[in-house]
Amino acid sequence: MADMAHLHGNTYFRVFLALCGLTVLSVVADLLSLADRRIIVAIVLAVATAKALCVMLYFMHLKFESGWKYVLLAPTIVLALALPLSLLPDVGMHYYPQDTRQSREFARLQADGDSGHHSSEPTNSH
Amino acid sequence: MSATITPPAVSIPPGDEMHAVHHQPGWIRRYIFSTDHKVIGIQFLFTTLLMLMVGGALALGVRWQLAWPWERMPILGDMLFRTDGGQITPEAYTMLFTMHATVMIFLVVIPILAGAFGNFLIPLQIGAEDMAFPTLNMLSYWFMWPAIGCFMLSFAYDGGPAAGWTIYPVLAVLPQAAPGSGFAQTLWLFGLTFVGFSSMFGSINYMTTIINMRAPGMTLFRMPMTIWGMFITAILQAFALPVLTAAGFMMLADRMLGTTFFIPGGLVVNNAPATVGGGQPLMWQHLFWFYSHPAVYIMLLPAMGMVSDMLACMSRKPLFGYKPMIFSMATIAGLGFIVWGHHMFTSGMNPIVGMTFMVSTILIALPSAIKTFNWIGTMWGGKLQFNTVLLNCAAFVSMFITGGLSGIFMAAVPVDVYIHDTYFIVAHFHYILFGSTLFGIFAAIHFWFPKMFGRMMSDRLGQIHFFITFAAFNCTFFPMHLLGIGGMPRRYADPYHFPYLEHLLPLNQFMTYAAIVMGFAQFILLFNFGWSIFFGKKCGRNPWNSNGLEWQAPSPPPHGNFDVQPVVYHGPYEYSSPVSGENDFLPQTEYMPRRPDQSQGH
Amino acid sequence: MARFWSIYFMSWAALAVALCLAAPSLGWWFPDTGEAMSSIGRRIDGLFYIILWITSIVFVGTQIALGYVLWKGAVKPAHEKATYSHGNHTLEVIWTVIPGIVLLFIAIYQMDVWAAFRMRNYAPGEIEAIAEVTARQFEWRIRYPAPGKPLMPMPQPDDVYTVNDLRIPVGRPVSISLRSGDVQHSFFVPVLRIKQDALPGTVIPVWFDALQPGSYDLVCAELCGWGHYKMKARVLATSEELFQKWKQEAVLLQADDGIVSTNPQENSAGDQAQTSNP
Amino acid sequence: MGLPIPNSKLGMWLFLGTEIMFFSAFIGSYIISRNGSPGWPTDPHVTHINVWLGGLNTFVLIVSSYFVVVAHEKMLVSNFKEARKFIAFTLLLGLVFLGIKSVEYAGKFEHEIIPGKIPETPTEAMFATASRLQRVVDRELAAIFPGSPAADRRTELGNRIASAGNETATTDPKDAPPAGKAATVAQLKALSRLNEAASSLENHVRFGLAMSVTPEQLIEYRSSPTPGQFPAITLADVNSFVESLKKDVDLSPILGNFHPAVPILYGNLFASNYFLMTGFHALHVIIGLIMFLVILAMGSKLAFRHAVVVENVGLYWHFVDLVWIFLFPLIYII
Repeated sequence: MADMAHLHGNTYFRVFLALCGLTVLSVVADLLSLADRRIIVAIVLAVATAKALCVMLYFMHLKFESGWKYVLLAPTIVLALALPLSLLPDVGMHYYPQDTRQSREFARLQADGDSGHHSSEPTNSH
Repeated sequence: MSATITPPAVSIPPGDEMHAVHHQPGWIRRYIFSTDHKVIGIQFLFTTLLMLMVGGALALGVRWQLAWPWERMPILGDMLFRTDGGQITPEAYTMLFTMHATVMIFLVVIPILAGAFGNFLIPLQIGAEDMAFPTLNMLSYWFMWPAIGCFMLSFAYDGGPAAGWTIYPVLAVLPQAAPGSGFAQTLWLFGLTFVGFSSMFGSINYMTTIINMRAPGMTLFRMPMTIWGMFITAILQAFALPVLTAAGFMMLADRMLGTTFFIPGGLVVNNAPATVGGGQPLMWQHLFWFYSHPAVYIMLLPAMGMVSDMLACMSRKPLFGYKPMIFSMATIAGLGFIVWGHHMFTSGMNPIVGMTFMVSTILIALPSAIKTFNWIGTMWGGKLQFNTVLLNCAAFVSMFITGGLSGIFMAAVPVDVYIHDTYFIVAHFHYILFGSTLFGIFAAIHFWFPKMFGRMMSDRLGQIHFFITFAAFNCTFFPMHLLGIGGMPRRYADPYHFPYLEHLLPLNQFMTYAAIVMGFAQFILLFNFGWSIFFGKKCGRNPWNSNGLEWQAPSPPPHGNFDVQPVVYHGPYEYSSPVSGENDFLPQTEYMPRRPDQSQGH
Repeated sequence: MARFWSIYFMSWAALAVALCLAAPSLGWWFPDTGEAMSSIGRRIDGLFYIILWITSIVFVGTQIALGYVLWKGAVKPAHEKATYSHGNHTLEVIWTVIPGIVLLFIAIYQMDVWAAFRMRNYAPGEIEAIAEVTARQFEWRIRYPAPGKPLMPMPQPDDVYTVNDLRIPVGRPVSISLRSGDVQHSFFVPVLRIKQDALPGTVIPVWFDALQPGSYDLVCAELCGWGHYKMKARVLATSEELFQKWKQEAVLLQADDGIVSTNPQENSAGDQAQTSNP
Repeated sequence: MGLPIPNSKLGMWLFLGTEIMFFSAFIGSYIISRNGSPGWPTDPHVTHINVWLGGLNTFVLIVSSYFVVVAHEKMLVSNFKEARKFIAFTLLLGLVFLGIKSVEYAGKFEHEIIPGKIPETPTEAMFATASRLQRVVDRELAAIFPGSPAADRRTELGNRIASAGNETATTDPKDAPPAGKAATVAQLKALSRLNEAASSLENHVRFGLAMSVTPEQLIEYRSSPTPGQFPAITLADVNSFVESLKKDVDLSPILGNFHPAVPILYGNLFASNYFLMTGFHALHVIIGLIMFLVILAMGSKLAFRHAVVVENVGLYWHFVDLVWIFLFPLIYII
């Protein structure tokens, strides 16, 4: 606990302000309606990671902990990232074609796409 | 570290004095809702031995159907299937193997290793008074009972859950898919969730205890292999189990709240209206095996650790390659997280991913091989004590070799395409889970029984039990390899109406006879266990002349375990050390003079 | 007693090896003749035997080593102390590297078969599917396109249907579109060494070939409910001509409105295809 | 021997490790399900995802997280009164979070964004609209005739309208139906019209014929259906039919909140993920609030040795915040 003695309310408040600013940033990124959604995705995920780091480093005092934090968190985070990544080739991208109601409906929408039936496409009009 | 510690001037007082700071709680707090790790461990042991009988009985039901299909099953059939005239129906058969696996995995093997031996041994072997969170520890035992309740209650609904222990969707998600996919399956999932909570409490407790509560001088590389096994198991459990719990919640939501995580759209199951869907059944398989493959190691690593300890003690020889053993265990755990896909080679997964899983699966054979060689190296040149403990440990090694080698067939994807879901798989995992783990558990029961109850188990009965079990086990499970090569699929209520499987009937009957013998042989163990609690030969603190810290405590250890805080000076495997003089053992609490030629193990 | 136990351990391993050696002659080996009837199956078998040889050697070696140390322990004089050794670095390296090389060999050696089976040869779409096999509780429904037409994803009016009876031409790779109508099943033809799960919501192309005409058992290998064990079907491999002929007749038979045909050959040819290939 | 941190803190961190895996299973399966479902709904008009409410909730949690660290800081300097104050603030903010969350949930329920009930194709949407309209009629009828069996209420409605023209018939108290919602004759007639419209819509949807097809033609089609005999119904047809009903002065009070169903491709999977993730997060918020309550319940007994308790609860609360920090962009923005 002595490690945290040099943490002042000031630091916490600055972190808090940074978190608020980052939140606003991600909302703004959404409202900007950029042409390429991938950029928005990248921005908001980067913002989320930055916020998470702020919370973990300062609010959760990880900055001031000793080496055990790496032993505990590194495998956890690797696993947490690896889980969706390893499921991606199978569930996220289909090696074998899907044949369900939804996939047929999507194919129909794609075929109708030229005539302007974008009922479930992103419109970015909000 | 050891250089800074000087030998203590204390001697262990004789007798069973209580530790001064621990007052004895009342009877209920002491034996029922106890927070004492030893009582909880013994509670787990009794519960799991009871469940072992239940699981064994279910297995005999499965074996009966395979040997004499559609015939009235005496005793068990009359009890369970009275309405069908004691005959096992196909629905009942699916229930039997589902519940056999469920009981054996979730209520026997995992809790007996982590719950019973983990609880009993961890504080004793690291020199702590108790677990880090005794109340949480108690909860982890008492969360077992709602789980047992849910599992047992599920028998009452439509003949029990019948989607296999892997509960693959869509079969397990849609109630109309099978008679057993109704409320019984929901109860089963609740049971799984409770088991999950129990294991999670346990694993957090074990990790905290092992990290933070070791006795002075007990460095990480002086811990017995049992502790290493338990530690790595706890890590596996802590990081893999939440995924299964999450997936279990998703499936429960699919069943009860109308969500569609695992249900594709447009399926017409049993003439019911087409499913709404949108989800993917393959996702369940991934999430399930993400836990359940590490679970295989959760069911094995503690036994590996305990066998390493017992083999060293019974060979009166230091463990061969202590650090390689630890590293190989850690490698198994690490690789264990990235091999789950080998359960899914035929499931329609991306073949490129299958290739990756194949390589990691083959790699995991390597640390297993290293461990085997080290165990044989431990026995080599040892002064073997041919008692029940050593015999069971040697059986562990022998069966682990067999089970490990048959695993190579499954790791090779093309071969797995043929033997997947055949009896070859059944043979393989019974060689690991029964042959290895259960023989390890038998050994551990005989080895630590004196510490638990202050009395010895009968070695003669133990050897008779081993003799019968070992022979009957191999007669039951070795021919299963041949059934698998013959192309006999798993989970068939009646394989013999396929002409190409007809000739396997006599072989199956032989295996069933062996299984019945094996089942009844367990009564010898239970008798020996029960009888010895009350009438066994009394023993002192260290009947096996073992080095571990647990043997420095009185037998049975009082509340608070040690009469003096033990201080550790060296590793647990200093058997037959030249510095130990007349004795061939050197307890961890005894100072060991350093010799210039010594390089490891202190 | 100690000697008895070490012999006990050695004898189980000896019995296991003996059983494996005797098993093929006792008929407890691969189904039917013991030989795979598809080209990919033969490669799988070859791989199986290589792994069998390697594992047998390791099995015998380690069990002998185990028996040996037990025997040595059993005959050790009572006054002798155990060897004091914490391990041997060189030995550790040896028994890490050698199995490592062997395992690596197995890994690399079998990649090619897997690639041939699922990735490279006749990858999905490369050969035309001859039929769509839909597994459901508890039967296999098979839909063939009309003669001369390709298989369409959706059912066509002139499609030919059979239940539990998949007919394929012999001697050339054929492909089926595997689907499931309800829960997960698995398309398993033991003699052809083919197994593929039918995953609900997915169409999985499976290719295989039959080297000889014959009737091969088709079973379900993934638990699909209480009747899992009775999803009994067959894969009937016939010559190309008989296959085409059967399809022609099946179309006519299916279009038949119940009025007895005047052409006797029309009704009998279907059985002919069946009987000419036992 | 061990780490220089208390057991409880180590245990909490290990627990958080398991929690990370727990949520990464949810979030991971959300990401991959979404990636594996082409045509995932992202239009906020369809999914009724409100980025402002989500952003507000993010802000609320961040403030509460800040208050927890301040509370812990106050604990370390033994200012327990201030610490209690800040914990109470945190508790309050947690409740605000749940309040906003329930507003969002209520919005979803209003539009029937409920897993397993969302139409995914235009046809399904037409059926859903028809059955929603029937349910509105049922609801109104149940309010007016609470005592009658559901099957008889439509007949009752007819009787009531007929008897309303003849006031004397209802004077006999024995014949009077159990008192329900009072309704004027105009309202009753409007309801009757709505009932007919709903049945008509249901029939047209069932046979797939446009609303312009007359009842006689419907019967004709029913006796010998020929494809293309009459124009087919479309979703736009159904929606404009509903709009015309809503314009009816007498019906607008009843149909004020009525929304025709919108097809949402993969809407069920979307709703499943949305409710599961936010639901389990809300559950964690509730557990955190209980922990704060326990600390507050200690009242003046709060002492320096409880600083580690506050720190642990704080760690848990920050984790809850962390999960939301990732859920917010993943659900609301992307």
